[in-house]
Amino acid sequence: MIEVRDLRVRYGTRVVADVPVLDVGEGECVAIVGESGSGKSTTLLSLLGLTPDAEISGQIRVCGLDVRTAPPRRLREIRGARAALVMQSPQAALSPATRLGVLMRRALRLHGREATEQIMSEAMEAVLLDPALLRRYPHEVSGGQAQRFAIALAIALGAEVILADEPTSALDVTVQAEVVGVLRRLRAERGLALLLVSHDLALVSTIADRVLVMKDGVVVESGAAAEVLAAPSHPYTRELLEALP
Amino acid sequence: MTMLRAERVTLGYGKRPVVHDVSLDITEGGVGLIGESGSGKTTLARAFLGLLTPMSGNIWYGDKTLKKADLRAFRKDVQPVFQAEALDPRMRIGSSIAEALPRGDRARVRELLEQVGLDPDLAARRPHQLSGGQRQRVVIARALAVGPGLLILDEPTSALDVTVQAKILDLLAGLDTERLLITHNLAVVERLCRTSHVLFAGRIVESGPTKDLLAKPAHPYTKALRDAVPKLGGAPPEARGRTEAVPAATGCPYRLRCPIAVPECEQAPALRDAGGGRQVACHRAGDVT
Amino acid sequence: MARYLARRLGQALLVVAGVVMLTFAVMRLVPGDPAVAFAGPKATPEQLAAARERFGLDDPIPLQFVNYVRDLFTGDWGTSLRTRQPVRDDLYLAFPASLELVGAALVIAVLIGIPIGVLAARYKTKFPDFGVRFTSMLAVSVPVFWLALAMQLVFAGHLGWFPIAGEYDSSLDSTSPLTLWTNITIVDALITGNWPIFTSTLEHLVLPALVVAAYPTGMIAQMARAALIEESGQDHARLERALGFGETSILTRFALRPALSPVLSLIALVFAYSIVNGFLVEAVFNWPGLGRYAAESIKSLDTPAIAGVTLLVALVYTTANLIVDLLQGVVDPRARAR
Amino acid sequence: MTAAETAAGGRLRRTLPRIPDRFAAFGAALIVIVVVASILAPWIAPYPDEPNPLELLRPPSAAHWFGTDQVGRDVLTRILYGGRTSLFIAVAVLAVSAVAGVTLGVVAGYAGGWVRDVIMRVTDVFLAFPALLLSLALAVVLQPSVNTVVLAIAATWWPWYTRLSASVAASIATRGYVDAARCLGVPAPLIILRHVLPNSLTPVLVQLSLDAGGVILTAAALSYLGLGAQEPTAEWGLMVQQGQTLFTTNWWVVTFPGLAILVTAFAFNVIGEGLRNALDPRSGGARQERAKPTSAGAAATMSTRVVK
Repeated sequence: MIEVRDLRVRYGTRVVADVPVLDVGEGECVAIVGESGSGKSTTLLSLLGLTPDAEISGQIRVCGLDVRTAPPRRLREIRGARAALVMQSPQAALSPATRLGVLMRRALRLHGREATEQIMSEAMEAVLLDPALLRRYPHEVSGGQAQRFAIALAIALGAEVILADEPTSALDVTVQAEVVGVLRRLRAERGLALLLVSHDLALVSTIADRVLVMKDGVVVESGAAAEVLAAPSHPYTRELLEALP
Repeated sequence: MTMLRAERVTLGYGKRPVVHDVSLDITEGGVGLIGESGSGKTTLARAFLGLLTPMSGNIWYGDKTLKKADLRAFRKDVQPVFQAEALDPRMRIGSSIAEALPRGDRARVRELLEQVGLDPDLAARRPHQLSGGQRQRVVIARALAVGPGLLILDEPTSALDVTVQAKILDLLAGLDTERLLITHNLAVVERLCRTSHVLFAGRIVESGPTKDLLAKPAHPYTKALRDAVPKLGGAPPEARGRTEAVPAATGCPYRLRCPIAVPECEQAPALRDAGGGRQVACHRAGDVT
Repeated sequence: MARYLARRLGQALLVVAGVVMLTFAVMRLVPGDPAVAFAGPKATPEQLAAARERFGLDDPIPLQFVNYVRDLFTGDWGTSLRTRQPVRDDLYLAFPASLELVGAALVIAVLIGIPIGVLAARYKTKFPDFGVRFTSMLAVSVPVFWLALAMQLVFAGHLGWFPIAGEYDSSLDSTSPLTLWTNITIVDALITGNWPIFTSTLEHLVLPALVVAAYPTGMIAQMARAALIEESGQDHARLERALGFGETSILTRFALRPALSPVLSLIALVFAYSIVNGFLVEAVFNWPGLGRYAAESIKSLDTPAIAGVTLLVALVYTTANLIVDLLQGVVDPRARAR
Repeated sequence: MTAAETAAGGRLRRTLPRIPDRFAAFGAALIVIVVVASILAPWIAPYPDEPNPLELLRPPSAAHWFGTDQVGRDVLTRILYGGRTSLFIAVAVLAVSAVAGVTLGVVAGYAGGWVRDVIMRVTDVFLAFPALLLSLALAVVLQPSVNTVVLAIAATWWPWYTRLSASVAASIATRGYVDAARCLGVPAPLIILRHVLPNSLTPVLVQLSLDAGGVILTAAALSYLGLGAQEPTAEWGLMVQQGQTLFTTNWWVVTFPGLAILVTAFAFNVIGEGLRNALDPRSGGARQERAKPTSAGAAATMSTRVVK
């Protein structure tokens, strides 16, 4: 699904992210954990070519397409339809003057898909949202609902992998459980792969199969979630675990 | 011991009440005010600081209400520790701290910086030149400058990375002042507050000793709050689809989300004693498994 | 939304009241005795007294103000000292011509300004962007009266493409007289299908409208560009890219509508400024609008006329602001929630 | 972690070397030329600013680069002296407007409630009042002169600064550091002076540079209408007015003063634009929180730029 080799993301002279290996197999959940400024979000965004001002070296293959060399048109074909993005601030990620249903319909039509009421309602119900919300504007729904709508977009377009950049850190704890619960259910029912970026080690431990720990742009440790969190080999990972209240 | 108490306080901006008929004592050993966004916890904090006059009810400082109390003494005794934007971006942190001191003497500023574990030479820096953790320490230093008896902390660590947060909590635990801690983070409350009150849609739904409250929650909302926090290696959270319902305007505000709601919940439950210093506002408090 | 608009209407009325007071005060400050101005310098004391009596100039100031306000409501905006006509009638004739000029200028400004703003935002930092920024910067920096003279000299004088001055060829009044509906010549000609007058007015309108349009076009282009660039820098643009949308469709289908709300509020502000700019252009192109009427009133210290023009422009500005507030709700749903 | 994360992101953007905006640099160079030339006018002017019957209406030549006017004065010399008048007017108007406007605005923004409403309604009245007409009326009342122009334009310009600084001050009044100062018992006037004012200056500074061009245009318009500078003072607007009847035969008498106004206004506008991008209000504290719809934020900065 996602294969990354020797990825290096540079802004000017500063290397913001250096990831030797990152693989996300079918239906697998890989988490990138780290604190602010660790380069985890930049890594995720670079996989979909959403870091235009950065120089990127190394090899990135998403859904069989080499992101760095593919022509823009081919790249746009897989964005949303094969690999979907879920962002950190739910409301801000939705155009303020466009109703949710209109955005979904436009996205479906863009990828040559039918945009029927039925398909859209199904996507909404898959994320436990009332299809009536499709007529609302983003500022008329709550943070948790907006975030789940972003996931519904991915479902409607039939994405195989979701790249989630701190999907729940802007949400209240109770709402966070709701969003993560939806992601977990979709993975179980539809074999959806998930690349999750988060600073919350506890959250990651409940959902991730494999984990990468990043500090100041460098991957300090990676491996199966159970092992890394139970017996961390790198001191920074230990420090992260001990700091959990 | 700083005597600060809210007595049946209703608060709001303009005519819209956000906090409804809340009574709360600042007792020994730290008081936690737990609530999610929109629960009114920051509004309550601002009322305790005298920044917001109640629409009805009173904030008592000692034996006088804040309106009549000697504000100079109050200002020296109660100080805030805010989260975001608590430092003037243009002022050097040394002068931000000095603002609290009568003649702004340099030595006291350096002393305060050391007390919060910062290198005194940082006094000349401006806030954007410091890390999140350092900025928060400066805010604490400024609050300590007037020698307060009570600190009112509003989400003091939620903007910080986990490792930095742990150190700030150690610093706060070491201070010998009383504290009213406002946060959504249960772990922080457990660490620093002996008693806690859970706030939902501007009403106290449960209060009592923090340890008991979290071990055996009596109110369904407290239980939902506790269970939603992911535990290392714990069970993955379940999605139930009712979490987003808007608080009910009549009756128990939580009833539209509550898994054990019954018709009786349409009458607002009063906050009544549940023994062991516990209070809860729920018709079915006993059945919360 | 309704409650918000009611409050805005209340504020607007307060503003109009304030303007009335300010106009009254300023009128009283203008030196020279209105009676002399009306009765003429050689008038006899009795005529002067009669004039004073007629205008109530001897009453205490507050009474004069009350009378002034009462007259305003009854449509009696005083009599022009210069034209001897009721100010209301003069304004009734002059205002439509100014509206015609400024209206045309704004139509040009919106039709040119917004598209080139979008173009500049789409090709940010590339040549079209620099071109648009440079020309719109020039457009807002050019002195209107000078531009009017230059355009008149070049396009009307030397090249003869357009008539030098006037609203339309006056000989047409006899050959195909115009029936008046809105009193705006070009509109009436269009409605009644009076093509000779319509084409003649259009020809006369081109140059002055382009001159008045310079400033608003530059402002709207800059605002549209800035608002679009800001809106397309938002998080939602990143999600739209991640959904596979291209830059152009992000700009036009997602960023444009929210970006229009600041452009709209700018149009109201620029509309008022253009009326005043129009005054200067009317003088150069001898356009029978408010500008010419105001300029002559000021030269001859015709205070009732000056007050009338001031009130009218202030009313137009306040109304324009209200209309924009209404349109904000249409453009940006968040404004509706306010 | 979100605030820390975005703060780090924010710092990342700021540390990126800001591509030197050639546009703004070009504008700055122009302004330096205009200012220096105007200040040094008496020393570098080729001729004294006096009529010369022998040299009536000479076209531009080696002797008179910009030709001479209908009373034989060298047009280039008058443009240099005219520069002084225009710059004086611009600086004076902006100083008076900014001081009056910002003081009222900051008090209104911080105080809020009815104080703010009263001040803002009065401001709205002056904003609704057609600037040119108020200027004309004042110019008529106080006998036309350069000082009258300054007063007349300032009387209609201060409201923009009141409206801008009120909105900025209102947002700063909600910041944590203002609440903290209140909790320290710092009296309101001191809070305004020490916290609210300094943080409100960036957007006002940007506005000042953007408005300089506008003031010059309005001053020239007033003089063109004969209500500003009077003969024999050298003023660009007046020069255009005096030369307009000769436009068809002696084009230079009108063209060069017009160009001088255009170049100066253009330069100020370009600098203002560059300053606005560099001192992006977001970093200046006026629009830090993302909650407010930012395109409206652009409106707040941009719409107040509209020149009266």
